[in-house]
Amino acid sequence: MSSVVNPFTGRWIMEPKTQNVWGNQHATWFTFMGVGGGLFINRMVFGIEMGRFLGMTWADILSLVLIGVGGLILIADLGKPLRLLRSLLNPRTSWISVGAIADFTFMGLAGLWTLADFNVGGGGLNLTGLPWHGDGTLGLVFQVVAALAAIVVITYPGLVLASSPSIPFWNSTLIPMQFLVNGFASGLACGLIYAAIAPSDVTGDVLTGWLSLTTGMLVLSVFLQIAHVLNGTYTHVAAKVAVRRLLSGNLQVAYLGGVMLAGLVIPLALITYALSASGSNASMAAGVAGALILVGNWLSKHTVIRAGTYASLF
Amino acid sequence: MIQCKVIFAGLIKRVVGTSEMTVTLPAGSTLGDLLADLTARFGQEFEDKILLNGDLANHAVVMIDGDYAREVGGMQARLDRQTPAQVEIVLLGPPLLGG
Amino acid sequence: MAVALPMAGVTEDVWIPTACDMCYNGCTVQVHRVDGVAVKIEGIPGVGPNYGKTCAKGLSALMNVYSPNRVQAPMVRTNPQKGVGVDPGWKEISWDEALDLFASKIKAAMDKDPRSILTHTFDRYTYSVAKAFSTAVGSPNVTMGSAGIFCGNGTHPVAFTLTASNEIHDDLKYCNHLLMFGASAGFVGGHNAMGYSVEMQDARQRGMKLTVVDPVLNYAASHADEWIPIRPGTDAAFALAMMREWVIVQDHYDKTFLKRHTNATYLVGADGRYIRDKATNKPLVGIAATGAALPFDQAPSDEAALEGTFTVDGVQATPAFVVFKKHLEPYTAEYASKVTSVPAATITRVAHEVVEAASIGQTIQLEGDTYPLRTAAISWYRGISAHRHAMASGMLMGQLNMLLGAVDVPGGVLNSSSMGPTWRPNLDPDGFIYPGNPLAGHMKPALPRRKVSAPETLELQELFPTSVYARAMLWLGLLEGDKFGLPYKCEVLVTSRGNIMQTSGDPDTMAKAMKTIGFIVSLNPFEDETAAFADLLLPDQHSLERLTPLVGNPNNFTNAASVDESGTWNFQQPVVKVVEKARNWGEVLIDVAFRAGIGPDMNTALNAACHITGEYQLKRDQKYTWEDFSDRWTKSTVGADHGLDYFRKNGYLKDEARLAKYAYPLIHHGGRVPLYLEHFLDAGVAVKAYTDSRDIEWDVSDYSAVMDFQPCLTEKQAPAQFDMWLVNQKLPFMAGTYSAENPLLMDLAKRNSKVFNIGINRATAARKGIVDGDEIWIETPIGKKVKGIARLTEGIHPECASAPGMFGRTTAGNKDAIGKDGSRGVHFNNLVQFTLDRMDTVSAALDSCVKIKISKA
Amino acid sequence: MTRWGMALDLERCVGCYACSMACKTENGTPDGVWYAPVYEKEVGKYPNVKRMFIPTLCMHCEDAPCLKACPTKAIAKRTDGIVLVDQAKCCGTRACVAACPYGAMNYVHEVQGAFGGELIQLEKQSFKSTAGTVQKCTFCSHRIDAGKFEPACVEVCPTKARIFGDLEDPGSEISRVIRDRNGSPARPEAGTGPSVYYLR
Repeated sequence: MSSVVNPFTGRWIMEPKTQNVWGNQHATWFTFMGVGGGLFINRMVFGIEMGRFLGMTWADILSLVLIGVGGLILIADLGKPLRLLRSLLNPRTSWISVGAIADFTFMGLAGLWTLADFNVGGGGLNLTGLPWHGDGTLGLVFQVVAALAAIVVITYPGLVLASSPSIPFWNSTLIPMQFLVNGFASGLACGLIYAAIAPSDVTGDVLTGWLSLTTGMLVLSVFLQIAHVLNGTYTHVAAKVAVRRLLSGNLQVAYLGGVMLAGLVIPLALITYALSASGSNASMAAGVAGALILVGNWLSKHTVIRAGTYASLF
Repeated sequence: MIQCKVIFAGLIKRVVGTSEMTVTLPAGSTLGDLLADLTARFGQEFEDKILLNGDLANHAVVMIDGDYAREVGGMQARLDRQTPAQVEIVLLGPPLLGG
Repeated sequence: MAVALPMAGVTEDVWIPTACDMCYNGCTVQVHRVDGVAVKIEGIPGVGPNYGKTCAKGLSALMNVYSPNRVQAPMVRTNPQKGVGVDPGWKEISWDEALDLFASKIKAAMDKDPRSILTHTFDRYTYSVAKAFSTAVGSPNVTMGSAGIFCGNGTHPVAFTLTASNEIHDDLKYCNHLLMFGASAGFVGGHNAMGYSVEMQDARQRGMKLTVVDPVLNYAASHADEWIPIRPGTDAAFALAMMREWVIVQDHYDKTFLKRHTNATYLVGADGRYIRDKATNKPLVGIAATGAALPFDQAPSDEAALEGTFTVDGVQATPAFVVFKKHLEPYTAEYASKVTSVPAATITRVAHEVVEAASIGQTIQLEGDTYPLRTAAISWYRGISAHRHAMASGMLMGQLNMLLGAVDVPGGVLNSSSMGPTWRPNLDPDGFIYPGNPLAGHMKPALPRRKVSAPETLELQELFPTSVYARAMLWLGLLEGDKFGLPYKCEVLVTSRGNIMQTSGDPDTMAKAMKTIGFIVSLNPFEDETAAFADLLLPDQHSLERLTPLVGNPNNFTNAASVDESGTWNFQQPVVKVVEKARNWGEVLIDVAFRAGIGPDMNTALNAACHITGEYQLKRDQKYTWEDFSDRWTKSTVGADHGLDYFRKNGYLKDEARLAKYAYPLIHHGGRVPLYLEHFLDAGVAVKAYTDSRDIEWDVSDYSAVMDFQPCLTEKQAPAQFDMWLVNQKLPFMAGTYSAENPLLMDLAKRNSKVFNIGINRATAARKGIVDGDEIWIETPIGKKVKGIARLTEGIHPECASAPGMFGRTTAGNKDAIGKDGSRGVHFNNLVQFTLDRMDTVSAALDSCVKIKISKA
Repeated sequence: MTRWGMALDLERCVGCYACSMACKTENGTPDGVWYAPVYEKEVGKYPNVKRMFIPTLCMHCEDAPCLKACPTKAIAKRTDGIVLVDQAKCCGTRACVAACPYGAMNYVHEVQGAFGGELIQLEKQSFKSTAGTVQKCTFCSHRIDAGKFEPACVEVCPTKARIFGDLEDPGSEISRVIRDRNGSPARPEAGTGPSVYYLR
């Protein structure tokens, strides 16, 4: 990173300026938090457990790991990492503050709830006796609050972008909605990958259920991407610059090739094929689709960040 | 009679070949008379360098007893304010200034 | 020292008044020093000449004084081989060793021929010490260096012609329409940059119309009411066409001014010379009513004829104006349009607008006197001056103002240094004005007429009787002096505060000239291109480390203030000591003079050069400290109670307010200015006689009484594929090469998109398939080829490309300033052909018309 | 109450960078940090073209997006409208840099001197920077608090293109000049309520 970051003062020409404040680390922790949040909620709502390990579902473990690692990347990227806790102080107006609180809440509650499933078995350590284990009233409370926190964790990075009056292409509610949809889609994608890894564990109609759910998410995601691009084209000249970079500029391959084609269209095709196919073909197709969805999710964060363009003052 | 101690500095030294000499002039002589006497001794080149159209050239600086000849009468400046009168004749390099 | 440096640990917080010299305007500033460290520079509110305003250069000067790249100690060269970019192999020595070596070289040169010693500085304030040093050693060779290669040749001689002072500026208080050729005065550039910028903006807000004629949309043009792009080197054609519109087409010009204040009415014969009265030898004028001819000072001016023919003792004669008017005939707007690329309609319209705005015939009452009021003026500077026919272009600019009568009157162009008791110019026998102010006698006016003689100076000054200097000829004197009859070779060059290698013409030619010099001493804060040719490099003090008396002086052009303002005396005092061994170069020269045994002559020369009189004069047999000398010089000039102690406490001294009669002296001195340059004729004959006697090819065609337009030689000789001109323009935040040592100014240059690249018209670039940011080759007909970076713009003439500032450095203290691939700009001067046929043999300007061919690299 | 503001006269600014440099030396900013840049924009087609010089700085917005985006409350608005960053609280998320529509926020990852490498004595004494935090124009609050009611950039401008004063005092020069020349802020659609107005 250069010694000073101010996207405006590179060339003192009055022109739309490309943002260089956030880069791929942000794309990465945005994605990790989205997928992590999606996994937890999908496990809770659709029971996508992806198998168990020491009593805990893989979905819960992965969700905690992903959001944890995402948080570490975020912290490492801070100018003053040791002042991390100060970032909880301004939830009233700062989405990062809200997100930080949600991160800690989720890690706390989801962590405790998952621990309550911990059972080595055979007389080893068994924490299932904890009062908030499983779906007891306390257990449900922990899960619901953790789930709400997870939704915030998935969405707040998008809200941070959307709250910038400076970058017209970011300043749209479509971005947080994209983050939310991508979060769920990615959660499901993990399920599909699991179905490919352990086909026996995922019966035909369960897989069909997941596939149709994913289809819904992908269609919604396609719609949101197109809406965002169209919105960008007609609202502000700086947004038009961003869109031009996505469609025909330096981000064309990553956006059209990565986000739209690899991340959405091909998975949709594979899923449609998987719905009609059966057995190992279906689960294999589903698995590939899932992997592509995850890649597409990272690329959508990467391209939206890179495309961010400040409006020129005159 | 008036005694004048004449000191030469700068480019004029090459013409007169010395840096100092004493000249005696009739009473009531002016700077003009002194310069005419020096021209007689050192030739037309002396006058060409010091005078322009009968007056002191821009870059010829003549000082009489510490005062600028131009400010104490120019060619008609008197030489009897102090005995002996000290006359310094300095020919400056070309005056160049500015961009 | 005035404000003593604090001991360590003593908390200190002081503001110290001094004068800046990041360019040569000498603004008054104050430096904030906290615990011995200078941390900020500001102007002093309301104090001239900059009225509290300081430019980016002045504000950032601390980065020069504190630069770790400064020369730290005296160094002697060990590598005898010299060349651009060749490492001198510096070896550190002590000051005593260095000065003894220096003095020995001076003594040896004086024994051989004292004229072989050349002293150079562009340090306007300590300049008199350099002049005294050269006088003391007995050499006529003292120069301001390359300044004058481009800038003043078409300005200073014209300023003397119009106002008997070496500089002119426009009266922004009353002017309603300013037509500016090739300059950005009033936009933080040029003389009295800051003070004049304040006045310019007030005038613009008052509604003064500004029209700028320049190939580039420079800083003035971008704020003008109208920018008129013009092909380089053709301003003269534009001016001639305007004059034809006034005199022949509209018959609208100031006849009264011509009759009273010019030689338009002087009768001239067939040979173009004045017809003189037998008895008084005064030029005669013709009286229309009676047909009689009388000496100009015995005829009532208003009755003298501008037209008609007269016979004097059987000889046919006409007023000079008839010759002047006739020579305008071919310069139709159509002809000028073809030459300048400016539409004919624009030329005629601008001519009409300006003469209307001049309100010829109007008067104004000021301080009890009635002055002519001419509310339009034409101003110009380096843009028209850096050309093969600089004198002609400059004179035509002056003549535009004469035809409007806008000379030294409210609203017109004004003198810059007539102040105080000696403001009134003298009149020469033919009635023409010449400087009356001894302090302004620092340049040579063309009148009273000067004789041509065998050159004694390296700059061949004696062959330029109508120019104020001949600095551009330095290289010719060094390389071919013998051909011109110069009886000596240059043995020693003493150079300080001026980078002649980089600011002259083509460095390869200058390198050859520098290598003819026996011994070069560079007194320099940084090792620049000139220091790289030195045999002895001595660390010079920065302006914030040194004591310099009398930086600002009201009689100087950088103090050109309008009416009721006043000039300001200021000085430099030491604020910090950064390089322990650095010394003030003026003090070093005095030291060397004493070591070389010419101390007494040095003191006498200092008295003469610095105009020190009476009790303050330096006694011949004493050695004075720099401080004592400075105090005497200050008191002798400003008064007994305004010595160094006064300035240390107050920092500056506001001079008396400028009276209307000082600002507008025309009606008070009643002298005349030559519209018809009769004195040029004899000057040309004399120069030709000398050059013929030495069979030197020397073009004297420009020594004519009326000025014509001629295209630059470059235009005629360049093959077709060299289809573009390269032009250079200045920047408000960079000056010379010194500011490239300043990382903050370099940072500004990098962020400003129009500095380290080549500006090309967008349409022209499209035709050549060049895109913004492309690396391009720039080639000249004489084989120079350099790389640059293209930057497309609408703000330049389609046939031009711009290489701004003074960049493309090869040697510098700040290594970041050196960039071969064009990333640190292209060195414009490097592409200028530096040969005799490209020089104006009347004003000694070097033609900066450069034809180029650009292509994708 | 007082609300400090500035009017920038685009007809008077000649792009000389005096303000940019005065600000940099007044506030001792590290290499690469310019609180008061001056941008350039070419307007029009040859030969009817103009070079427009646009000075900018922190607009000290009424509804400051940087203040809202900052998670650590390191950014606060004084009662006189000046928005300040407390480098002791900033944890360096750079949300403010992204949120500011005017490019006024500078994130200093490393504090470097103008000569590269180690800081020189002058810089050691005058720099007021903490690596890993952001810093920005303060309307020279230290000068205002010391009774000099004119930021360094305003005082130095040679063409009087910068006017500073109290926006809430209808009689002040700045209020008058904004009214007379119907001054308007840059990017009004960003809705941040800037205290800086442009006179076109």
